[in-house]
Amino acid sequence: MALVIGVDIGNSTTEACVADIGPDGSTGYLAGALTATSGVKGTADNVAGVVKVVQEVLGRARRDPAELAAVLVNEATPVISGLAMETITETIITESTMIGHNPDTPGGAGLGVGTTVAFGALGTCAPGNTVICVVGAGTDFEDAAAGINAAAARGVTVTGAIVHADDATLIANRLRSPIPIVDEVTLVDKVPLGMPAAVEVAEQGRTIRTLSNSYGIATIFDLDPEQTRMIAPVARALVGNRSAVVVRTPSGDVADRRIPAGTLTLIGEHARRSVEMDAGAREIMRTLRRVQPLVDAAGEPGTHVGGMLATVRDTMSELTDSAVDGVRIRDVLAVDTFVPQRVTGALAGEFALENAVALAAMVRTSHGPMQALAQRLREALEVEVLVGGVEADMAVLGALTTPGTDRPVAILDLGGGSTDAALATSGGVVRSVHLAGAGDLVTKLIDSELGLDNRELAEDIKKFPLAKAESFFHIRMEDGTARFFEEPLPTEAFARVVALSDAGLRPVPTRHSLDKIREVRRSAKHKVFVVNALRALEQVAPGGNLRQIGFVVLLGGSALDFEIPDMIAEAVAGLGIVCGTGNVRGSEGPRNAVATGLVASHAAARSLGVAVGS
Amino acid sequence: MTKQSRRTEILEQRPVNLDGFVEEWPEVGMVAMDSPYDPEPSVRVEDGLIVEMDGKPRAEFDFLDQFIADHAIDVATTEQAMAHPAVEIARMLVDPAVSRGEVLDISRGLTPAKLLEVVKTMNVVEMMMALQKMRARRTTANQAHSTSARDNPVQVAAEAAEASLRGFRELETTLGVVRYAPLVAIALQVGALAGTPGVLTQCALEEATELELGMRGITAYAETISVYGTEPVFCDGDDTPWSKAFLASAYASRGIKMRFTSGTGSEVQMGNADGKSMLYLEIRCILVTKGAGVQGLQNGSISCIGVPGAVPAGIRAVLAENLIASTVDLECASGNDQSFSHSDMRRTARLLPQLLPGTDFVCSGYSAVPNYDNMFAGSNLDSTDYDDWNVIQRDLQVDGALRHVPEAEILAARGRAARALQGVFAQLGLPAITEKEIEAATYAHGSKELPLRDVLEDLKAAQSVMDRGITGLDIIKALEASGFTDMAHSLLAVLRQRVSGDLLHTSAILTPELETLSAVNDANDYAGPGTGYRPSGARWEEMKRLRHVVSARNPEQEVG
Amino acid sequence: MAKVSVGNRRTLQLSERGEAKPGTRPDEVVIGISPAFGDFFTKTIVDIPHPEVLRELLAGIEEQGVHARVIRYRGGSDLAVIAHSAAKLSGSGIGIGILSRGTTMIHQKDLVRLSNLELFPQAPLMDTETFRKVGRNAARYAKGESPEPVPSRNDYMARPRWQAKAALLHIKETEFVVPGAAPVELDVRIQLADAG
Amino acid sequence: MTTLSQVDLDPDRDYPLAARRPELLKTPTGKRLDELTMQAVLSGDLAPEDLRIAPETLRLQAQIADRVGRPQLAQNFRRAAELTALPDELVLSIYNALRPRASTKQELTDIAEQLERDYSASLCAQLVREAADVYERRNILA
Repeated sequence: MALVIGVDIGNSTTEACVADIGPDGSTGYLAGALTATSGVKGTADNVAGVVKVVQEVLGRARRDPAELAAVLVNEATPVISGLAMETITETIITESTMIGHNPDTPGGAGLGVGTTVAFGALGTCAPGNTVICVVGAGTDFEDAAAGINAAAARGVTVTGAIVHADDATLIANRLRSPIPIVDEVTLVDKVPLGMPAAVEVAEQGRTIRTLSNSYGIATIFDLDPEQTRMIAPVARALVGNRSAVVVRTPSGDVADRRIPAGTLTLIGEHARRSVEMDAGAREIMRTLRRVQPLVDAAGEPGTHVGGMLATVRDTMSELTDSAVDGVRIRDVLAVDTFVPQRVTGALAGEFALENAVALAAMVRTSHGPMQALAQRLREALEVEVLVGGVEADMAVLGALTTPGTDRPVAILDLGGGSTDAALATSGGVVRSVHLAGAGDLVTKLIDSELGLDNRELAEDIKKFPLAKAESFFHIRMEDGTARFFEEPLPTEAFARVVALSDAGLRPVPTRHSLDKIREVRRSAKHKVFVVNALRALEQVAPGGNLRQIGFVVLLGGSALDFEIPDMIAEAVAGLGIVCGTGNVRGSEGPRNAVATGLVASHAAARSLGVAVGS
Repeated sequence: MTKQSRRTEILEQRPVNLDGFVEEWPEVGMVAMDSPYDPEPSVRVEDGLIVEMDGKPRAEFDFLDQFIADHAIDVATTEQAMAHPAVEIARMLVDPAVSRGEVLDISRGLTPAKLLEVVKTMNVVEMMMALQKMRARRTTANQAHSTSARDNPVQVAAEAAEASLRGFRELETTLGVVRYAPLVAIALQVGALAGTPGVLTQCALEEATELELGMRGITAYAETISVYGTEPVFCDGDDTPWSKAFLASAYASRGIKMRFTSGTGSEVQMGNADGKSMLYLEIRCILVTKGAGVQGLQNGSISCIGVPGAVPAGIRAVLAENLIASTVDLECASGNDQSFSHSDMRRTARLLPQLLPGTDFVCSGYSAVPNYDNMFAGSNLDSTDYDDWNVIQRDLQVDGALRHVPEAEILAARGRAARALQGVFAQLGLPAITEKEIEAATYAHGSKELPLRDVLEDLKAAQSVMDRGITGLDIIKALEASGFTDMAHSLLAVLRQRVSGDLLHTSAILTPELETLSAVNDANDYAGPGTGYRPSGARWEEMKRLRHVVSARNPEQEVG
Repeated sequence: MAKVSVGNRRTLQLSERGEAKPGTRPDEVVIGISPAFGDFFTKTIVDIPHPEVLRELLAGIEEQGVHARVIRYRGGSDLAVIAHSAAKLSGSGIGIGILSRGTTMIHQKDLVRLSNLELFPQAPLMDTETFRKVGRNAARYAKGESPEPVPSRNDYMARPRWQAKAALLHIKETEFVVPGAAPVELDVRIQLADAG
Repeated sequence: MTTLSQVDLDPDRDYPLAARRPELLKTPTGKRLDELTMQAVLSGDLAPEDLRIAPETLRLQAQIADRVGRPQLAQNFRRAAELTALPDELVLSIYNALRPRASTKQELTDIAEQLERDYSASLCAQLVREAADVYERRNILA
């Protein structure tokens, strides 16, 4: 009998599997273990993590290090990934033609049309005038209401008001006859005076009807068809608001501008194509398919993407001690996303969801400094260290220990930085592929789409289901069920959407509803993992035909996610594929596949008398 | 509006008028040290037990009275000691011909009210004379805060290195985000080693975590163990003299140095002063500390300095509390550690009573970072005051335990600290520290000038430090493996100290040569002019150096 | 620190209407004022007149479309106790407690007394705008919304200026405590002071 | 051969013990001070337990504290010597039990008994009993 340990150095975790192997190749698996990878995968920095996991797995198996015959290490090639984002649209309001934010509490309801007049000048308005009153900073709500009431008493028709402070309800409650009031307009001083304007406020729970309709605006301001065409973007920008103001100025407009975001050049084995980043993810991925297989990629210098690709290249060159121009970008994944951005020219701090493209890229060297690493390991462990086995082959061997699997089998390794796939045909041929984009990109998308600016929180939102703390003693889960507690919930969770993290309820301090956060989370996972799963399977499937694949086994950290495996399974369900989360050796779940594969491969070789390294 | 003189207008704008001042109100304890409601001193012993103290029979003792009577006061000598008139004891304190030991023979038998009566007869100059003699350790020392508004470990390490190089023998940190503690505590320790060897470090946290970091050898001492002068406030702090005494033994049982914390004003601040003066209540805290068998105390109002600072003679009372701690033979880390005044002149005046006579730690927290980075809510002195401090030391030839260090040495130490921390983090598998961070930390004044760290990764790593059971030994190994052999050796020397327990004695510090200096082997021997500690020789030469001193040999040049 | 003062434009009339009763409206916030608020004391530690303080709290609540009641807590001067009592009397379970010097707290009835939803411990930093936001947030909690907590401010030079005065104000307020007295319902009238 | 408890220390001559009387010092694991070397750290021969103080050492330091006139400090060291045998969690739980309104008189009495019975910690037991009496008189028991 020989005691061996298979060690898989992954991007984020190092896993081990210890087994007794008989002379006939019979294998008795004893235990598995996992620790964080020290340093970048495939470099000498990995020694610490390997030593640790070896000690741990031996401890679990209650075996003496002295008995150890060999440590088997996979051919770990350094993989580095990078992420960047380019915003590609910008909303610009010129000449203050509209105010379209959603204050929490506008006042009154209905539509008011008239000429804008400053509150201070209200006293000088002649009876019979029809006006919209603009109340600047520093005016008390009682004074504002008194002024409007006095003007109305004199015969001035005040049809609506635009207010700086959060005072709309306070003013409306003090008026003899109520009018629509839009408040919290921070730059109220910039509202043009003496111009025709309309103020609209919808009842609670409803949205405006007139100002969000081009013909509504045309009716109010008596516009001709050409002018109506000009005002159309304003109406579009106001759709879905509860309150709005439109001021008719000679050249006011709302523009939805595209920001030139630079080009991405994709170099394939046979072709080379450039694509504008602002063309969007679809176009970028279509271009990628045309040049595939990808040999390298470059971004325009001075753009985020250009910077990110250069950094990835530099880091890899430093790590592998090779020339920068020898490092190649082997895959990119582009994803369409949104970024909440402050609208340029807006008067009330309005935000618009601008379009953006996120890009993940990865480089992978053909081989890392494995022999140097093996030598360091030999010294540290004082035992024979054998480097052997292509990672993908080993992963397949390990995955096949999942009960109920058989060739042809594809594995999908869902990691943090990359999504890897391999396919083993019935004939034993293995094809593999490494794709950019995985868990880290999902976190980034959640972070930016929700405007969190807090990666730790985004990570928790990604990993855990949501709930809303409706009282101190119960929460409403995202599936609608209630869960009760004996002890009161922590204060900071009260009335908030929370992520049900390992460490307890984690409040999400945003104005987003639970449904919105859930939607963003699920769509981010879909855009990255489902897209990549299909892309990967397509690339390894014989002739690109997914129906040729019988079994798909999901591996890696993200295969432990509470919904990603289901989302992928659903996506491939129509193709006659059996898809599920792996259960290596019937006990390890989606973990430990490569480590197990190394042991299995070693055992097989031993039974044939051709043990690796002998 | 009434017409105002230009003079008044200018005076109104002086920073001192931003400070708050209030009238005394002795009935509620808003009075520094001179209250008609403080008790008259008295003591009565029966069968080896104090049955009456300061006019109160034993049956009416609150828990502080009882703890003090049973643990702090020497029953055998108390009646004799109390028989001395207060003014006579005060004269003994001031008189250089009376030795420190002779004063201690009497002070060990004095009740709180008697100690109060003694200091009430003294003006600040007399108190300074007394403090000069009663300070436990012969050599003065100083303590600094090294914190970061962003809890940035790289900054904390660089600042610790500079502080250590400038002469501080103890360094303290605390956190904005408590979960950062393990990383920042490691950074403080590693950084301190890059300055001079033997600097002791601590991290102020809630008791359990603070004790755990200490037990693991990531920190070397503890200080934030608060005691209060009335029963209700003590209970509000969720402690009693007995729970604190037990905690003190717990620290000693792990070989870890610790001191208590208290200060005038905390009780009236909480509205529960029992109608007693601030100083009387503080004296009770001092005697509780003594009775618990703790070697020392951080006092001098500390976080309540705005209260005594606002009443007449408040700063005199603050000096008196430092003096009494020393007079009952405790190590005294004498305040000057919290933001005190808008006026630079007043900040200095508040400092001199401790700086001139010298105390065991002149500041119990000089901010080694700009006050905006100070997570203890600002100090009386910060990193922009270094040069002023060095000049005052030189002007008056008093040893405030700091020194001027040339820029090149400071940059080297800061850079080395950041680089060593980079090595330790890499060895321990903690988030990487980049070259850019090292560069920024080396040259920065505060956290605003440092690149942002990935807080998510840092917090995960901080948790892993606790989960993986990382100890001081792991830091030694990591330092050695990263090539910082000298630092590894001095950390091992610090950890080895806890096996011997030498640092548990009163006023103990480690010198840069890693020798233990305490009130046992470096007892204060002041006995009047020409005696005791006074800066001379190499230390005085060192103190003469400043940032800008014109050379006598060639007045076109500067020396140093 | 800027001097905060809005003059004495308004007067405050508080008339007692007997013992305060628990509310039944789910859309109300109860404001609990301390024993000497708007009585012996007329302004906060930074001289903001109590009529303005109360007016801003009430306006913040009204702007959210929520009803407000004001009670005086007489049995103690501990902010947490006052705020918690207000919360327990509130139909929505949300209460605001405020001390004469300006220290303020938002509380909820199911919380333990020593806890709170939002605490504004530094009275010197409380200006009229902040009081408005406190009222607004309390009302939003009452509506079951998730307001972002009012940003807390900090000033390390507040200690030398205000620490002792704050202690005095607290002790003085405590003198007006009537041990065991029940909270009373108040009618609040805030009016412009007569010109001249 | 003299046992440690019979050693007669002179503070002037013998303090600091690490420098002047290293032969008296052993870790609770039985290692001598000169065995605590960098070599030992690096080879993994030193565990955190090797860097703790032994009860005998605390009693020697208590002797020094007494000799320089600090009886309370000495008493604290003797209580600490008793506590060296207690696991960390137990130390913390007793501390928590001693907080105001945290324990009944019986609970404190039980702790005192446990300290005496399981750890021969009579000084600590005495401190806990004393607390129980005072807490009862001052009405701060649970």
